[in-house]
Amino acid sequence: MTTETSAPATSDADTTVAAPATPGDSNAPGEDTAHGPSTGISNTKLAMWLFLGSECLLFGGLISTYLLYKTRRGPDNLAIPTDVFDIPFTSISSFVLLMSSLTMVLALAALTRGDNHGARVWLLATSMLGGVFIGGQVYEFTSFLREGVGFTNNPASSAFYALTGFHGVHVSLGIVMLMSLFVASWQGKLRQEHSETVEVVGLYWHFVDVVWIFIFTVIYLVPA
Amino acid sequence: MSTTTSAHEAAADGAPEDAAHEHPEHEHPSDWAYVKIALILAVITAVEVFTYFETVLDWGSFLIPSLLIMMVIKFWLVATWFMHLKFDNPIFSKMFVGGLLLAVGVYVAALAAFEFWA
Amino acid sequence: MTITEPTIEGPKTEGPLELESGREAIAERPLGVLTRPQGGRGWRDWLSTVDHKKIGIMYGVSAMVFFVVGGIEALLIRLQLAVPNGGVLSADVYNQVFTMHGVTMVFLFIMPLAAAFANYLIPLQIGARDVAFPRLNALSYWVWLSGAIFLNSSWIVGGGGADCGWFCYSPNSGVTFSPSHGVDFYAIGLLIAGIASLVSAINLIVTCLNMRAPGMDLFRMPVMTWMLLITQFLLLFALPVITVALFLLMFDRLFDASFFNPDMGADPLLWQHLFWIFGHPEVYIIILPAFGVVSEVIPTFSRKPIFGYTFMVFSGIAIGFMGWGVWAHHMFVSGIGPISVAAFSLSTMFIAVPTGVKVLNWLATMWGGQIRFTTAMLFAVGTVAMFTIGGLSGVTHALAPADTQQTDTYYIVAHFHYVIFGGGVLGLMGGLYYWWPKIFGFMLNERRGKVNFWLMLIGFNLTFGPMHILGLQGMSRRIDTYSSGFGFEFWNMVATIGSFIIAVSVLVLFHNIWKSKREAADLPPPGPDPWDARSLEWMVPSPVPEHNFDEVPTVESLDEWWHRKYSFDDNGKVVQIATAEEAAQDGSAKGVHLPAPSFWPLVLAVGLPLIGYGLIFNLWLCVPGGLLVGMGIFAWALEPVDDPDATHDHDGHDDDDDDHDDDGPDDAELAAAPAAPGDSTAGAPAAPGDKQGGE
Amino acid sequence: MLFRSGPRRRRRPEGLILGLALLLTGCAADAELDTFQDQSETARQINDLAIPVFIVAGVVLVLVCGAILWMSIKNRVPADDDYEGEFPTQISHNNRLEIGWTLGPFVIMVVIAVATLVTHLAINSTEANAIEVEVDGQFETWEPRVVVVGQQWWWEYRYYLTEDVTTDDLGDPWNLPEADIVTAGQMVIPTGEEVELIITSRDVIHSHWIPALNGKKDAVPGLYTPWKIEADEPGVYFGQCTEFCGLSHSRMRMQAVAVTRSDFQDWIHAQMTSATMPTDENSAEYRGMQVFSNFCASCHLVNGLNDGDYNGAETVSGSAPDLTHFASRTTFGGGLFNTYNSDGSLNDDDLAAWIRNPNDVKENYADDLPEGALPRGMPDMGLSERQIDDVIAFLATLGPRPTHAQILATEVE
Ligand code: HEA
Ligand code: HEA
Ligand code: HEC
Ligand code: CUA
Ligand SMILES: [Cu+2]
Repeated sequence: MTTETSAPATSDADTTVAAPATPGDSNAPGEDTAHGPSTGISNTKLAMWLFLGSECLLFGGLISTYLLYKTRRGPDNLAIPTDVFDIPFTSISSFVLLMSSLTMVLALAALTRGDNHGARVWLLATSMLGGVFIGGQVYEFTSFLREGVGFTNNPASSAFYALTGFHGVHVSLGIVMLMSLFVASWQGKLRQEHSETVEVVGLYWHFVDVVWIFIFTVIYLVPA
Repeated sequence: MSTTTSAHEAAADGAPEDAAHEHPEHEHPSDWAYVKIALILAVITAVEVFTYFETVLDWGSFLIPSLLIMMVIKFWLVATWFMHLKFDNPIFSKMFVGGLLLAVGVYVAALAAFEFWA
Repeated sequence: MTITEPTIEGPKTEGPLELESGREAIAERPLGVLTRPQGGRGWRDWLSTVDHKKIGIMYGVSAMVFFVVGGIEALLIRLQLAVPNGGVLSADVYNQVFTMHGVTMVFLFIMPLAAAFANYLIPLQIGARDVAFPRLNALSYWVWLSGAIFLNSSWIVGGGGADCGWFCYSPNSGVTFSPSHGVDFYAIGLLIAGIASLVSAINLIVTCLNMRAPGMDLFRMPVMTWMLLITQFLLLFALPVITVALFLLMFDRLFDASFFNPDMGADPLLWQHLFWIFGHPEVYIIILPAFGVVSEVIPTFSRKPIFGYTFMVFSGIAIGFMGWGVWAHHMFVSGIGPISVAAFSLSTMFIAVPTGVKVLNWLATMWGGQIRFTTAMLFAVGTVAMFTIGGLSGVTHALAPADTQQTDTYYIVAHFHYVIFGGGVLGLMGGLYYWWPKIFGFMLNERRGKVNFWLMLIGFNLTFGPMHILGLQGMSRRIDTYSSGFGFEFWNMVATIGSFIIAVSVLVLFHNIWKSKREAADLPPPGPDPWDARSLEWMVPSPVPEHNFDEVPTVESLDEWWHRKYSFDDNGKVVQIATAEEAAQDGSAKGVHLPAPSFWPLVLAVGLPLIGYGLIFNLWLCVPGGLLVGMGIFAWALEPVDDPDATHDHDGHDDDDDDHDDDGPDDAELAAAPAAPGDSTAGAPAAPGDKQGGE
Repeated sequence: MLFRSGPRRRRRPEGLILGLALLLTGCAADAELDTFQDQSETARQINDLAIPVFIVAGVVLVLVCGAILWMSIKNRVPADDDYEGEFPTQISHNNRLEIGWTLGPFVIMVVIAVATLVTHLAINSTEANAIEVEVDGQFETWEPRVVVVGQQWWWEYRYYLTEDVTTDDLGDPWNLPEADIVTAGQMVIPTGEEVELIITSRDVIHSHWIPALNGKKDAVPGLYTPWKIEADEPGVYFGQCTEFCGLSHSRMRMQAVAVTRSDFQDWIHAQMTSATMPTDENSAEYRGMQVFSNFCASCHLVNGLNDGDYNGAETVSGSAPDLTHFASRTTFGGGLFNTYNSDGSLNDDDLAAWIRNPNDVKENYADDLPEGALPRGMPDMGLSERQIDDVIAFLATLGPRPTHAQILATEVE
């Protein structure tokens, strides 16, 4: 049995040397040895990525619910969303959302270069594209309702509206954020130094887009 | 267009670095590179939608796998390029991919419990 | 994970904590009463504080309040079951009481108590001034509290508590079978509380990864911090799952959807999967902080380093991972197929392996040590023994065939109280005794502490030990009464007596706190390091000054603080190189800039329950609720930007005295902590401001 | 009488545990739900798996606690922090040891896992044999199979003797195909035969559990879960619903009555005989029948009385116990009350109390309902005492009386 006897990690000598200076003399008031983030990465960005990781489980749950229920018509055999999908229409709005990722990343690129005006334009474009997508979703929902697919019809339609509705709410919040950035930019408060803020909002926006990439394929295109 | 990874790796030796390294501005791709990615995305989407319309080719059992593959490629392109995972600190990828894989694993197992192992 | 690059020093671009000194001019206050508070004395300070220590204390105090609430519910349960055909509670009330007991204890007592330790200790143990996002931290406390109050308000305004059991299986949770509003409160209350935990999980993970002191590699972090970090990851990924489940339940109940209604063709097992995909990680969320406490207390009082630090950390990580693959062991008899049952049975068993590593490493830490049985140590050792009992009964459930006999009996109730109370609660009690002097600046009396411990240990075993027997004798759980003739009488009476002994022990704890506080004036202060401990929080004065560290320490090894006091001579013997008093900081730093307090988290948190009541009673109520939330978010995001002084980037305030708990009203500046728009669900536009000024 | 060993019970080498368990269960003289009193092959297989693991767990526990105690005594030093002894050797780790106690438990768990799988397969496989039963003078081969339906707060057992009804034929639990025999609260099975159970529910989730015979299985609405049951010896085996199912979950009990093959045949005969309706217009039974038609027939089925126009009960679950052979059953109200007194006479007291107001003796949600809501449980019908007596008299005519021995054996507290 090899029992190692030692202080972990460092040699004792080092440890001793590292003993802190006596309080009072070495650290004068205000001489706070500030230290940056230990990993050197931005807190806000890291937080956003963690949040997006967690969102994967949220959307995963909603998507699984839909997949489990997608053909369940309930006892009255009512219509389910797949009956009334309008693939051409949804393809267009999916494409719009996809392209909004491009405008988003261009907004960020512009701002990082210091091109405030370009950033503003692209931000506006992004939120408009998002707005078109939401408009399309509102249209889709109302036409589905007209065609008899109501939220309370059956498990399939409840699950469909819950999933796409949650996604829509995410997009809408994204639009609110983008518009806030746009307004800030307009007021001249959004400048090159703020590109990280735009980047973080962008991450959120792209995430919402990739979720839709998933939804579009798995919910709309994969045949029942 | 430089795709060098962050300066943080260089920091691994523990030497205190100066401010420039502290918050490195990555050399991001040019706008044109982004547009190219978007074009690829557009093309893939077109192919996806095409599978829905065209009736001549018989996709048969290839349909679903090819749709899923195209989906993964799109997902990956957006995440690596537009979300900069390709250029950014790998910690970000770890956090995100961790959540993603966990979600896939857990929910696939749960759905399997309903469908196949029932 | 290999995120181990040493800390980089240099001007930071992030983080509220590195602030320029100097007093800022008082800014305009465009917001009237809600002007950014300056910090003050008394209760207003607590309402607006963003200090992780105060937030930790508030979490802890609130948790103890709910412990009493949940405990009184438990006592009612035990009174009802003391004798056959008990008549203390009606069946209806009994069902509400045990449901609310479970919900209260899990979500409103033990999780927030663990959150209290996480908030208080993580920054201190990694050598940071605060968490990464101080205002988000305040938000998480206030949101949790509003969720907790909301949940319990159903006793008064909801027609009673939820009556569906803490895992609230559908369709029993549907409106048909639970027509009162209790379950609505359950769903919305837990959703609100979930936001809190999610926010704080993100915050604390970023803190652990990004705010470490120079030299504080991940593998120099104390085991406590590690376990808390793993807990935060579990929360991060588990909460969205129950969020989905609760939303769907809410849609079913309030908007007539059909997610869980079998009449509509839904599958009731969906709820079970979603709940337990969350629920099993949840039980490790409960136990890992206690494991952390034990891993700090045992080395300190054995005068040895933790045995096998690396194994300790990796077994914790392994538990965290494996915890995701076992959820259906709660569903062995629920009608999932035999293949699923077999798969989950096997995966469950192997969790015993990493957990066993922990238990055995603790024993090895004590082995050959010099064990000082302080109250904290008694609790820690008690935790090891009691948790082992609970873990072993857990292994017997993992055998799916055996579990068909055990599930939903008191044998399960015995299991989970042994792990939750015997592991989680005893462990955190140990933490309370251990860190009390650090947090409050006076020691809890040891003699009364030991009375507290022994009463609790005895009462606990008398209460829950017999439940093993009752369960195997066939007593089902969640029954409001039982007949005589099944042989349940004797042990039920014993259990009831035991539960009152626990109650007495809790009263002894409260008495001890009160009395020790009064006696403290006559006793010498505990000093920075009363226990001769090992980690960084013991190098700052007790109680911890508001700015934590006078100077952020540079870390050279695991157990940094111990190595600043002791070294080895040529023969490998331990020699003292400095006393604690010599090595410690004296809390005298001046001009350290701390993030400024804010009222917005509180405003935002008040809005959420209003939305909740609105959803249940009258949608119009959602309007003021939504306005409050929206206002909170926007004002929060704009706080720094609105401030003409924001060019200074960070506010600071002079800490004129080293008193930990207030700043004079005079050192006011309006400048803002950098906005922390991490919570994008809330739709906060990210506020510019970290790197540079506004205008 | 713990561990009353049945004749077919094998001896097991767990004298130690047995003694310990006896000690712990103390005065549990008649613990009818005791999981250790296994009376069937399946229950024994489960205990054969569980008990050795209990022993392993006990050993681990003794080792862990022993080590703690030993160190507490041997390594203890005064707690006051002035203790100035020399430091113990600072051992920080030992990889070999640690790998050892990672692998040790791992190996133990592998062994347990294999045993678990074996038992799991065994208790989830069926080897039911078809048996001959005589129904209405015809001999039928019957795959022993009972459809078990839970609802708030009682169990229904359905026997399909004349045709082979499997899960696929059942449709939804609210419209099950008509069965030959329908009982409530008591399931009668022939001894020594494996009987397949198909378990489902008509409202919330319940769980069917007869501890002496087998583990539980949930009754999930919309799902048919397979399970099985068998008993070595004739006898009465108590059970309890074990999934929380609302208000009277604690009062949702049942019994499995195992009888010999010939007794089983007799029971079939009795159950297959329709109830005969009273004809003497002046008799209490006749008046009771009228009361029943007026007040009870909207929920309860009595073959020969209302089977023509019966469409299920006006309750949330759409069901109420089939009372055609009510008097042949020895318990009622979800296994809660005795239909007969110990002396063999009808238990009018409990019956009257039940009909007077069920909610008083077994809590339910059947009275004072909001508009449009259906009852869960049986409502207070507001009958006069006279009507109650009459209806009891009528109920007593429904089906042949059980034997006195049976009454005594199945008695509940
Ligand atoms: C703190 C919370 C906590 C913890 C840590 C655990 C830990 C474990 N739990 Fe427990 N569990 C609960 C809380 C917890 N549980 C709750 C609340 C419920 C009920 C929920 C409800 O229904 O209301 C429950 C229910 C529950 C069930 C479902 C029972 C049922 O309803 O039918 C099962 C089944 O497998 C189970 C198993 C386990 C296992 C295998 C562990 C393992 O992690 C234990 C591992 C530990 C050890 C094994 C001891 C130490 C190890 C050694 C000393 C090494 C040597 C050991 C061996 C070789 C065996 N638990
Ligand atoms: C952290 C988790 C936790 C904790 C600490 C406890 C603590 C206790 N639990 Fe709890 N319990 C659960 C979690 C917990 N429980 C869960 C999840 C369930 C399942 C619920 C369900 O089935 O849905 C459950 C179920 C449960 C049951 C089963 C109910 C049933 O199935 O019908 C019982 C029965 O005895 C019980 C008892 C107790 C007792 C006696 C305590 C005691 O340890 C409590 C001790 C505390 C006190 C006694 C309070 C002390 C304070 C005072 C006394 C102050 C007095 C003040 C004034 C007078 C002003 N619990
Ligand atoms: C609205 C429906 C309804 C009506 C009307 C009703 N019952 Fe019931 N009855 C039930 C239900 C449901 C049960 C099962 C309750 C339980 O066990 O919890 C039951 C149980 C019983 C039982 C016990 C059966 C057993 O085997 O456990 C008897 C006896 C009984 N009812 C008699 C009557 C009589 C007599 C009347 C009329 C005066 C009546 N019922 C009217 C619903 C009804
Ligand atoms: Cu039925 Cu519990
Ligand atoms: Cu579990």
